[in-house]
Amino acid sequence: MTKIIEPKKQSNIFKRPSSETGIWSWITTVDHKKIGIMYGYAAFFFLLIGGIEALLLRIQLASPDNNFLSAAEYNAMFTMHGTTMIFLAIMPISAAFFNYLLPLQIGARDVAFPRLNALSFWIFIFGGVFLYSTFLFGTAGAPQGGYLAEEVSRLGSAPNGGWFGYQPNAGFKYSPGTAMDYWAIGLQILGIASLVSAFNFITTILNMRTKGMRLMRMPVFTWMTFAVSFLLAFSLPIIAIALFYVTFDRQFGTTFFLTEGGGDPILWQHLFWLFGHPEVYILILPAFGIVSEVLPTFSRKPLFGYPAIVFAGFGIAFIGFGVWAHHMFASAISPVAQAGFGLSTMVIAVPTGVKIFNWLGTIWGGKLKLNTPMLFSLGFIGMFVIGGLSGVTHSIVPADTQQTDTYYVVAHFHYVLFGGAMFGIFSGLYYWFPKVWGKMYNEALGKIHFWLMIIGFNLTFGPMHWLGLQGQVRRTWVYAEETNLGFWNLIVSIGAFIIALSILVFMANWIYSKRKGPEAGFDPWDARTIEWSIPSPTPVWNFSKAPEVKSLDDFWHMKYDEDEDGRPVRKEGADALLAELEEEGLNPSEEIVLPNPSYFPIILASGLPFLGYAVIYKMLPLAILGTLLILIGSFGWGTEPLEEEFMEDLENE
Amino acid sequence: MKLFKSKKIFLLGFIFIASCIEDAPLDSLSPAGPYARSIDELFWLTFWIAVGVFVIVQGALLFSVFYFKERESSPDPKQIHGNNFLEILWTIIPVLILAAIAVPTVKTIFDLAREPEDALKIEVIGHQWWFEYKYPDFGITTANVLVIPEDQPVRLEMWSNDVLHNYWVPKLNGKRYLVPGQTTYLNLQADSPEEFWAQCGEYCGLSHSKMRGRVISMTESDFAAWVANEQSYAEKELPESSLAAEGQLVYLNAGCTQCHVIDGVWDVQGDRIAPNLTHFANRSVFAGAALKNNPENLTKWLANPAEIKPGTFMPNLELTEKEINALIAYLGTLK
Amino acid sequence: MSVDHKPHPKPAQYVQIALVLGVLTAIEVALYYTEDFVGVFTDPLLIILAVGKFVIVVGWFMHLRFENSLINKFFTGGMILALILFAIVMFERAAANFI
Amino acid sequence: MSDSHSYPHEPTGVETRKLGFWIFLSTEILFFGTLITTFMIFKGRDFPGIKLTDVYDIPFTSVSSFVLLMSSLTMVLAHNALENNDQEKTRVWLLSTAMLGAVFLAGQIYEFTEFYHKGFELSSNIFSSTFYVLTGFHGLHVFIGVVLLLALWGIGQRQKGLSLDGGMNLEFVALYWHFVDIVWIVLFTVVYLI
Ligand code: HEA
Ligand code: HEA
Ligand code: HEC
Ligand code: CUA
Ligand SMILES: [Cu+2]
Repeated sequence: MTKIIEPKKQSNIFKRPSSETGIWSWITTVDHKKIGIMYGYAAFFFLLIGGIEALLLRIQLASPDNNFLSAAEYNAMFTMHGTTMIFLAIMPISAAFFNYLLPLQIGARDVAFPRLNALSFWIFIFGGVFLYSTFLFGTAGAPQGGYLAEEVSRLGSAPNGGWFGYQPNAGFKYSPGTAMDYWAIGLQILGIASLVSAFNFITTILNMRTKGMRLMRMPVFTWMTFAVSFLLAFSLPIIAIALFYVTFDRQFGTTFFLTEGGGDPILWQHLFWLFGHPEVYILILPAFGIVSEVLPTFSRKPLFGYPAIVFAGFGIAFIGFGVWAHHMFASAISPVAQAGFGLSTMVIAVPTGVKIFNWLGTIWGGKLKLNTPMLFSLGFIGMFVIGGLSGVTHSIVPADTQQTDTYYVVAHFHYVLFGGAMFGIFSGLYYWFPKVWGKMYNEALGKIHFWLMIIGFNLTFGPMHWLGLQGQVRRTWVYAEETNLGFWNLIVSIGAFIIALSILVFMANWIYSKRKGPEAGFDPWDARTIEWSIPSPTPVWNFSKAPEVKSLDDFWHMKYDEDEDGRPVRKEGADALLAELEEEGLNPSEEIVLPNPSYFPIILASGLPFLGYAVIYKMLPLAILGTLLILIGSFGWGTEPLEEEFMEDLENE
Repeated sequence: MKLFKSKKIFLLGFIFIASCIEDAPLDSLSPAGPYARSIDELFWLTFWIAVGVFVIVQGALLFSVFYFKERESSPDPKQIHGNNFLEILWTIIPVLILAAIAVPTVKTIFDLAREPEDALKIEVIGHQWWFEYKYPDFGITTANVLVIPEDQPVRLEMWSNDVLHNYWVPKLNGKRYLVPGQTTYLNLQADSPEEFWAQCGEYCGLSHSKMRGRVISMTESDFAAWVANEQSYAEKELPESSLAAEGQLVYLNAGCTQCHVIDGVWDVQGDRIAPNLTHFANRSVFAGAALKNNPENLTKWLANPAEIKPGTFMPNLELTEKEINALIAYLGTLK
Repeated sequence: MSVDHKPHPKPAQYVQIALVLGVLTAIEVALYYTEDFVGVFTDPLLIILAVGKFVIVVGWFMHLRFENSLINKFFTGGMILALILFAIVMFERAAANFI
Repeated sequence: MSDSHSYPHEPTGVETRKLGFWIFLSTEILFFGTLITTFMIFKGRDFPGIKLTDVYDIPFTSVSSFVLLMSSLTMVLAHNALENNDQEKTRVWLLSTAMLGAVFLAGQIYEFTEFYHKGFELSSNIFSSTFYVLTGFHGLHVFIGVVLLLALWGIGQRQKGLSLDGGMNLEFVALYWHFVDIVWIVLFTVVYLI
């Protein structure tokens, strides 16, 4: 059987954990696949929470002057909805894909720093739990000197400053209580998680590629991960400092963003969007990557203009750093800045257009197999373009001064986030489902999911364009009857419930197929990239032998030749080759060293929330506890023997 | 601009508007002044270009789906890796399109920012959650309802007293933030006498949604009359032992003067944190235009302001019904 | 182990480099006190000196000169990005109207 | 890496950990960039209350800047010694680096208390806030650096001594330490001299 080298009993202070099944194997794992799966489930859980918050918003808005939620509850709900969806749902779900697929796509055994990878995950979990603990412990109220009719908040107190926490409204004077502190510190913690994984992925992509995997042979999904990691690495530090300032303002009496002491609220906007705009590309680029994998596979054609798509991705990432002030067109910025940022924003349409047209070029003339992943990818193109085009109307500064802060913006970003990122993610979830579980999802349910979702989605977010232009302002708890916005709001709310239904279908499909689905085989899609050349579900050791890559879409070229027409013909030995690959994938002929599991990532990560509480409640014992956990974590981490040393010891024996 | 209006009708049909679209008072697509109009034209220009791109992309997408869908007979496709000519083409064409939109955009940005000649200057001060207006040329302070002369440019000089707000009169111009510690500017101009709705755009705390406003444009003579009236004190002599006189006593004794000013009554000078009530009865709406100015609403408001506007800075002064009625009578005399 | 392209300097060279750094610092402090003489040139000169010291430490002490150019690209890339972004923010904020 | 491990490594030719570490340092630029930008923005403004220039003690700060600068020298000497596998010298230079760092920190603490007594407190005004947060953030980096140096020194006392491969080794601490130094080069100019 397999010859995985087990971590042996060590004379070290701490034993390395060795469970392979059960809860401990998940808690101590450093396996990128397990971490990826955990990321996925956690993120999906938060997606449901964020979705339920959205449904509450929609019930409140279903009719004018409604009283389903109180103002305080409504404000908390949209803040938590936005924050959850962005930081706790889409980003980690992308991280799930990165984790699971990145090493497989570049033919590596794991990421460059497996324990660091586990650390990112646990920090994310603790950050999310910390943020959500505000519902239990947080407090919020009227601005200092203001009055509330009654002090009830049936839901507990959550942050209520909006997902971009504009100052000074989110400062202590206008948002008293601790809820906003939970928000600021929670994002801080989540930021660390992403930052750490960005370092990890960049190094992994650069240094863990298998033989022959030159940069220009990497799958597009890997390329997009690379771009996203850069965006993360260079934008998160900015928000980290800005959040520090916020915490200082709220806790220690400084006035970075408060006019009273000479501070500058517009500076917060700059710092937030300097991060915030790259952030939206952080959310969409993984989906671009997924779609670039799915379309060629289901069209049975190579990606049209691979280099162009890669460079366009980096173009988007790069230009994406230079457009942040388009979120501030109505703010206190000069006409020169308005013009400059308006133009730079328009420019982004060009590389994005290159991608869209190249995708169209990919399916053009193909042999399209309309399976669920393909449907979602096609839906992605259709929906994302709508969102992108409304983005371009935003970049027309004067027009944006009408649109900004209305539901027109809400429509724009849900089209790119839901119609873009979420559709891409669903496409990927179906596409790689057989790889992860070795089972096939149910195609009929998948199609029902798609059609319900695309209908519900357009019913929900389509009319929002109109509502926005008719003057419905964002973040409004109630709107007046006389504004005549009731009808379309009702439609929107109905649409939201159709989306919810479609997600239930998806969940049912997932749970059912994962257990009872038919065996998928290791290459159900006749796919192109090397992650399909190994058995499904992926064995712990990924590749039993480092693959050697000879071209882009290497796996495809193992199976197909081209005839003189340029049409693919299956190689003669293809089937035998595949059988051999599967056999070999399951029975490695070499000794395999896998990174050892470790307790320390979770211990280290668990210290952070305590530090957060310590700052909020100014309690020294909590600070000491947090620091202690971090110290124990890093000491154990530092003294834990690495695999190499371990191997040396083994050889010396 | 009739031409653009007609396109809007087209759009309406397109979205299959039910009977319920009468007039949306915050509609940003029915400009009623030159500033809003220049924005509107720019929007429609972009809109139609976007529609063009939309049709091309969705057309190609749907065509591919139907035409290239896998059929039993379909052979495996040719393996095409790209086409330089096409790729350059679809890089350049968007650049050209965008360049074409960029020119009028930049021009409009600077046109809108320029200070118009002999504009009437009005100061707009944002408060949680109502707008205060000051006319420095006339020495007027008022709230919630902005009165402007028709067909004449108005220059708003704006700042905030607390958090960020965003001043928006959709039919007259786009939005502009009110920032504490900094001034921002916005021009307004209305074609004809009309009442417009305004709304605070930026999320500014609990009652942001109820931070609304009205803008009334008047003919020159009406405006002059309005100014003259605002500059005078409201009726000072109240018939003795009338309900209104009682109300004035309540006003003076219940603590209202701590926050409010009624010029000529009680000798306070300078600003207060709450709306100036001198000509309260002339305003059609109150409390950040969240309520119509009528006795019923005033009763609700005075009984418990926070019920209507959560977080408001006006306390519940535990007034009796009698006191409230008296106050309403008094407030009604403030013309 | 790292794969270095050029040999690292010897201890004596390090000491010389440190001497240069010390002298530059002394000049900086001197400039601060002679601001009245040097006038408008003070600030640019100070910045040039700081940049010089920065480059010396990064290049020699951190061995960036001797490293693979990839690392160099990341570091200078981050540098340039930061400079551009923050310069824009600073100019924009300097142009605001304060009351 | 053991031979049985068929995996090729490091197609870029840069050691993986080192690559990761440099990327980390590249992003630190953005951290400090944000802090410095804030400082510069507020420096150009008028504000009520006590000014930085009222509290400065340039000679003192110059000396401590010099101390930190020289700690970079001792650090690089430690690195050099280890490259020549001279454990003894390595430890000496490491300890001197830590000491110089500690002297710098002590100087900063002294400076902060001095300023504080002159009425220049964290929340006195926007200027004092930016000053303390910026220099404090740097001080925190120095502090972490000193702890790492001492930890290395402690590890160096063990039998095996130090080496340049394996986990968190001297090379990374050295890089970190020099980075902290270059940040101070910029801060000294921007905060104190200009
Ligand atoms: C996934 C996330 C995502 C993506 C990809 C985008 C993409 C774009 N966004 Fe969006 N945006 C958000 C998420 C995103 N945005 C969010 C969350 C907000 C709100 C934040 C908040 O306030 O809470 C926002 C807000 C926002 C604003 C501020 C609005 C306001 O508040 O006033 C602006 C303004 O310019 C803008 C512009 C753009 C542009 C030009 C693009 C471009 O990248 C789009 C490019 C794509 C296309 C143009 C389509 C394809 C191109 C072609 C087919 C080529 C031919 C096209 C032409 C010639 C036009 N966005
Ligand atoms: C990726 C991001 C993302 C996603 C996917 C969504 C999804 C949705 N959003 Fe979200 N939204 C944002 C990001 C996102 N949003 C952001 C950033 C803001 C701005 C916040 C701010 O202003 O600060 C915002 C704001 C926002 C608003 C504006 C609020 C306001 O300004 O007042 C509205 C209003 O309708 C809305 C609606 C919805 C709806 C109906 C969905 C739906 O698509 C949701 C669909 C999902 C579900 C319905 C979940 C499914 C649930 C079930 C199936 C139930 C299962 C039950 C159990 C297991 C018990 N969103
Ligand atoms: C502590 C301050 C305070 C006191 C005391 C106070 N008010 Fe107010 N009042 C306010 C504020 C603030 C507003 C604006 C609230 C808003 O629109 O959000 C307001 C609004 C009003 C309005 C609506 C004005 C408009 O044009 O929108 C009326 C009428 C009013 N108050 C009457 C009274 C009366 C009568 C009393 C005394 C019995 C009183 N107020 C006492 C603070 C106060
Ligand atoms: Cu003021 Cu919203
Ligand atoms: Cu943006």
